[in-house]
Amino acid sequence: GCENGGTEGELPKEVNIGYLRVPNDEMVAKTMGIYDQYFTDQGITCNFIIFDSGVDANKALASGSIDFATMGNTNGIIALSSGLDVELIWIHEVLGKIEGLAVKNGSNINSAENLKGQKIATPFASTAHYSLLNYLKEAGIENDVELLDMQTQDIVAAWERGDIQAAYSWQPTLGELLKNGSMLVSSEEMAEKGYVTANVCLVRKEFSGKYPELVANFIKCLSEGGDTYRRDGQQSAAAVAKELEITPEEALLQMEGSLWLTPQEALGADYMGTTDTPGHFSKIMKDTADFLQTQHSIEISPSQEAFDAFINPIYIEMSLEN
Amino acid sequence: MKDKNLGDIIIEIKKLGVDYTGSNEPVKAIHDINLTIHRGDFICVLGPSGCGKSTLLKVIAGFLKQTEGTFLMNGKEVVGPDWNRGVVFQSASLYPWMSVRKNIEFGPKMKRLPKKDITEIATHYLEQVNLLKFEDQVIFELSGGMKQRVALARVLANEPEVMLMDEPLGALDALTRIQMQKLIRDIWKKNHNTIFMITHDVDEALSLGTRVLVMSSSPGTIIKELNLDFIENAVDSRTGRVQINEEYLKLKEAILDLIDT
Amino acid sequence: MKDKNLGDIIIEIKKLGVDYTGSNEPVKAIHDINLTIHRGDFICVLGPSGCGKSTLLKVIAGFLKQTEGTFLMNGKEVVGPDWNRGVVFQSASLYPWMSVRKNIEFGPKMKRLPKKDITEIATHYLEQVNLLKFEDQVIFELSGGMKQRVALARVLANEPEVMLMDEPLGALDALTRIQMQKLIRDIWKKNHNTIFMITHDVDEALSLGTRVLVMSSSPGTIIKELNLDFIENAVDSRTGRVQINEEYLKLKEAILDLIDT
Amino acid sequence: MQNKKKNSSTNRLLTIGTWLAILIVWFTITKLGLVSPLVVPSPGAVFQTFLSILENGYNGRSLWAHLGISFYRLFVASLLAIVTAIPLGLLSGYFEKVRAIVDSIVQFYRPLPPLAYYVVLILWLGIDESSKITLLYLAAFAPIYVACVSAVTNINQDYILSAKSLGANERDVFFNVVFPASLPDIFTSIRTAIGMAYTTLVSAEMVAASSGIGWMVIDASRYLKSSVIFVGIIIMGITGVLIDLGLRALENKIVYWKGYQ
Amino acid sequence: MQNKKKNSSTNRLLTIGTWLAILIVWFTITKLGLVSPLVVPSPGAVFQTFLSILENGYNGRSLWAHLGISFYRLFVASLLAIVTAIPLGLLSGYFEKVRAIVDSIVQFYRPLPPLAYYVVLILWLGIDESSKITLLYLAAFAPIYVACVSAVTNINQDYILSAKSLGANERDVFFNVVFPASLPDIFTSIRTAIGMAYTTLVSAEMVAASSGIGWMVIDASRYLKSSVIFVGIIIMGITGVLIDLGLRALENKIVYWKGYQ
Ligand SMILES: Nc1ncnc2c1ncn2[C@@H]1O[C@H](COP(=O)(O)OP(=O)(O)OP(=O)(O)O)[C@@H](O)[C@H]1O
Ligand SMILES: Nc1ncnc2c1ncn2[C@@H]1O[C@H](COP(=O)(O)OP(=O)(O)OP(=O)(O)O)[C@@H](O)[C@H]1O
Ligand SMILES: [Mg+2]
Ligand SMILES: [Mg+2]
Repeated sequence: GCENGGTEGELPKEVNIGYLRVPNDEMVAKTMGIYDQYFTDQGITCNFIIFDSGVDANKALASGSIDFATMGNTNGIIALSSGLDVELIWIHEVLGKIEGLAVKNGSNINSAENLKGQKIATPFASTAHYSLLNYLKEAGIENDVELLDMQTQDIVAAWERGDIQAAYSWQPTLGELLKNGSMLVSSEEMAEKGYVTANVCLVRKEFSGKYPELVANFIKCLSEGGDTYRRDGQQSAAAVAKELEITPEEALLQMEGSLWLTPQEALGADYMGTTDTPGHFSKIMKDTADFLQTQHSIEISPSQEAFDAFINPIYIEMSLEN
Repeated sequence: MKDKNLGDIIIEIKKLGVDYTGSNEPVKAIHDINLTIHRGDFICVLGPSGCGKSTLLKVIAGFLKQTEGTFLMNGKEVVGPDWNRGVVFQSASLYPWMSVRKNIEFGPKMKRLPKKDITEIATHYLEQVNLLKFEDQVIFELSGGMKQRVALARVLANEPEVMLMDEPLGALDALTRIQMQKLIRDIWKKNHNTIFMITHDVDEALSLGTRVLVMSSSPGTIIKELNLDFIENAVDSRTGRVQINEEYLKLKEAILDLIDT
Repeated sequence: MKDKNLGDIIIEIKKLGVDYTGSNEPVKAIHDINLTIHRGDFICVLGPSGCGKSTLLKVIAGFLKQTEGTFLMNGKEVVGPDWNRGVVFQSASLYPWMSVRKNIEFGPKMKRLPKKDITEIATHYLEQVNLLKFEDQVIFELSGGMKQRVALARVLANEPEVMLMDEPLGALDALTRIQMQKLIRDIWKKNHNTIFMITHDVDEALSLGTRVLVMSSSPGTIIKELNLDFIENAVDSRTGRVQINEEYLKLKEAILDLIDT
Repeated sequence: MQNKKKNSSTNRLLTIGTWLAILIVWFTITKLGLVSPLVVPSPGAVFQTFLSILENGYNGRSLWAHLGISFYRLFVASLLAIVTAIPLGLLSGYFEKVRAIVDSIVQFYRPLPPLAYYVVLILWLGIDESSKITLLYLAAFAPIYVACVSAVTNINQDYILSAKSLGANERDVFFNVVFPASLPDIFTSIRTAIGMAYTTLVSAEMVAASSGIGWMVIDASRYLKSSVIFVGIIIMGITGVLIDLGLRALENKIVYWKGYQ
Repeated sequence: MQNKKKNSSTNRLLTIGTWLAILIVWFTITKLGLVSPLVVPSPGAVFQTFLSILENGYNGRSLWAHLGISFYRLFVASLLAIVTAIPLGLLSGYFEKVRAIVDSIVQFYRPLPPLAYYVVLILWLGIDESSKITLLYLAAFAPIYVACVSAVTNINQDYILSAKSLGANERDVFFNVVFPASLPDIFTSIRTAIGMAYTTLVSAEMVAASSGIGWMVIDASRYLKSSVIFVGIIIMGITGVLIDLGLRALENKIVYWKGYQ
């Protein structure tokens, strides 16, 4: 796949890729060996490093430990806002039913109103946190609930014990919650209201500046992963299920819970746009950033121009060129 | 040697022996000890290091159970330490978290005496050991000699039937030692206590004891007993030093020869 | 008292004084000390507790700098401790992580002597203190007397010009003490060492010293010096005990009177 | 001697100099842009952040509220640990049977990383204060318990024996001797224990908290607010040192006899 | 005395009984379904899980590989801490100036929760082994350093003075006296330090790891695999106790003179 074979001496020995344990195009690409044909076969070792969330991935980017990182778009905003030298090159998936606000059976919570006075758990700084805050704000009860900062595994534990009746979380823990609960709202519905959240891919600019072709190849891997899924969902689900230690059925269900983009869709006006005309996703990111700023989560909300520059579709375009 | 009229028998020890069973084979520390202590006796025990002096004292104190023989106090078996037998150790083992007075009041307090009596007793013995001025001092600011005086007063305050002392003056310098000997001698004369004292200083034993026991090691047993009266007669009362005469020197030489073998 | 021919002067001390500046006001520990030490002297220092005996010894050892007066060794100022003046402490302060032999070899090793010489010297002094059989023993298994013998051998092995001892036998029982006195006496007679020894035991000073210094406290200074020869003549060589005679007793009384004020 | 005071002021200057040097290096590398402000924020930025947190709080809570809730957790947990570990530890030390039951359990959980069993605690106790406080409690319990056991087993046996000879029964001995004699060690262990609990604070506040100084650091790290992280760390460092100083002052006051046993 | 042996076997029985009782209670409450298996998995399930992990590993790595990587981290960090903290601590103890520079820095970071500065370490050093090992290293460094400083400052001054009198120069004193004399304390502190590092293991393996016994517990807690959590905790508890036993054996061998200083 790499055209400049003559300059192989300049290629890095290894690339470090931070990923999340979620069933997405990256996971398909990883488990089906698609990276091998673009990287390993060129003598480049791919190191895959699991992160629990974008939080730790951002730290790893800051210290230069990884070159690529997958994270929720809120963490992408944090990266930009805190001055990390990175750019956004891909949208893995637009979050839909994969995330949602679960309420426990028998808690008599059927509407936003009922949430008043409740404890709601969610991992702070996540896309779920963002969606939850907006949901509460829409309902006008943001000051009437107690938010608890918990990691997903702790949410399940607290849920099982009955400490909490509501939590905004994502798969696979969301599935655990829904075993004895129901979904009050999903990120899909929130996205329809304009609060779009997505898992995105960031790359260190130092890396992308040096090896733009490799970045394009990286996107090829991801889009091939997406293609594989679209071609044969069962096969992809079976592949990722093993790594995620869930059943293929569950995997497929979770995969269907979000929207996977093709490169062409990603370059569309609704999402990243092209190098010449920024897409709508930049606006969404800016809105999200403004919201996070009002929450004092970030100190400065970068300008629209900064987001336009941050979201860089050039590598997608490159990946489509040949 | 004098012909003295003996007091009542307080302690009777017969064929007493102690084996220590450590991790290895048992050690026979003392063996075949026979001893009768009368009221008013001032017994000094001499003997080479490791001959079992402390072991014997521990049995009498009730800290250790003999493995053979009998030990009766006032005709009864002893089951453990109690206030009838007060003990003064070489290191004073006073309680550093208590003042001088509190240390002395400890015994009477344990006996649940009325508060008034406790204070009175403590004051009395503080006076006897010349420490009334220092009653509120903390222990660790006292000199070695003062500490031993507190330890002495602490035991005296309990008015035990027998006072047991294990090299009480061993850690003091020569001069303080002579002053302490004088103090003990004066107290003994005044209160008519019964004292069983271990020492390694022959001069000390000779100048204090009414009875001097000499022990030998392996097996640790009493090989000689002397009845003396230097404590009553041959003392230069101004300095508290024993007036040395021919008889004294001969006795001392004899004892040294006895130990030094 | 004997008329003796003096050796060379090793140490000259003139108008020496030491002030301790603690957290409070300065304490005048010793004051106006004048002392000349000749080769072969066996000096014993007596004095009440706290009169500054140890302070004087520390200055001579080089552990402490005098605050007034001069102290010359072989005509030169002393800047700190060195092997010319070996020190024996009351607690032996041997290194527990070394065997008996290694302790004795420490000094020669520090002098970077050849390996062969080190072994020879150690063996020689191990023999002199009768510990050759125990050379591989660890320190903490030794008795108190044995420890002091090792400490002695350790200093002897360095063949210092002067040996300084601060109550070296203070912690030993009466019998071991007499044995150690005999040992020190024998070594002194054989090796012709120069010894400066502090003791609180008048008998010890009288039976060992060729010169006995008596110090008084506040201010700590030398108030009396006696030249003696009991060490050479009046010793019962079999037991190592001093033969007590009239002169001895009179001297002892006089010294006790001198200290006891 | 005379240079003590001068020395200690030079040393103080050295310490101040060290911190100044750290500050200058910090200032310079951030000023020159050698590292990204994300990795090392400038001292100015950190100070600005501190002022802003002081004024506006963090996440809708004042800095004092954050500190307050953290110290509340720390205080309750430490207090619980003190009142349970001391009696249990003393009993374990005094009665072999209690020790046989309790000791192995403590020894088993002691080396466990708190985070390993925190999950279990959350499953058992929920996400409220109780699990946080239990985590801190467990961290603080072990050091105190272990110190109590060793304090009692290492207690000077003469203390106990002399108490018994003075008429104390087992109960008296326990409260009047064993407890006070162990106090110095107990105090040291309380300092260790509070230190351990403090060290565990961030772990405890990592789960289901939205307040506390530890949570502040965790939360700031989520949003990559380096300057807040630095503020948090500096505050924790300073309060940690202050807590220890306070405890040390208390220790000197309460167990003034420490080191004189 | 004679009952010592019998006592210690009763005690062993009591300990075994305690653990049996815990096992029985555990078995009963899970058998009766009193608690959800998520909160407390049954002993059988835990044992099954243990066997399965032993056979199949966890997350594609054998149990030995997980233990291996954890111990590798622990070992490298502890070794680094030992080789840096001992010289620095000894120097700090011996030279006041070094102490003035280093001490306050260590005192500042020592009470900090490791998780608080782990964030900073990751920003500085990345997510590789280096930041994990540094975290463990910092946890292990402080106890050793602090113990070395206090060991040197509490060293028996006579050791140093006598070495100098035997001709040792500063270098000799440092290597031949200060270092060995501090060894017993250093050894105790190494045990504490490794314990501290062990306690920090889970924190270190919490971020960006996919191996290690600590990570296994964290990962299991992420998926609420209670039985794996229990297996992990039990393994960590047992290895923690084993490590300490091993170190203790080593200690008895190397610093055999411990307690005899
Ligand atoms: N707890 C013990 N276990 C085993 N053996 C012991 C114990 N205590 C003492 N011994 C041994 O018993 C013997 C007598 O010891 P004891 O302490 O009674 O002698 P001592 O005459 O008091 O000696 P010293 O004059 O040195 O105080 C010694 O051989 C000693 O080693
Ligand atoms: N380091 C010190 N700082 C302050 N004062 C000291 C110090 N060492 C000793 N002193 C004081 O100096 C005086 C002389 O002490 P020194 O130890 O020399 O007496 P000593 O004759 O050896 O006593 P002892 O017979 O008890 O050993 C005493 O008053 C003592 O309190
Ligand atoms: Mg004894
Ligand atoms: Mg002295």
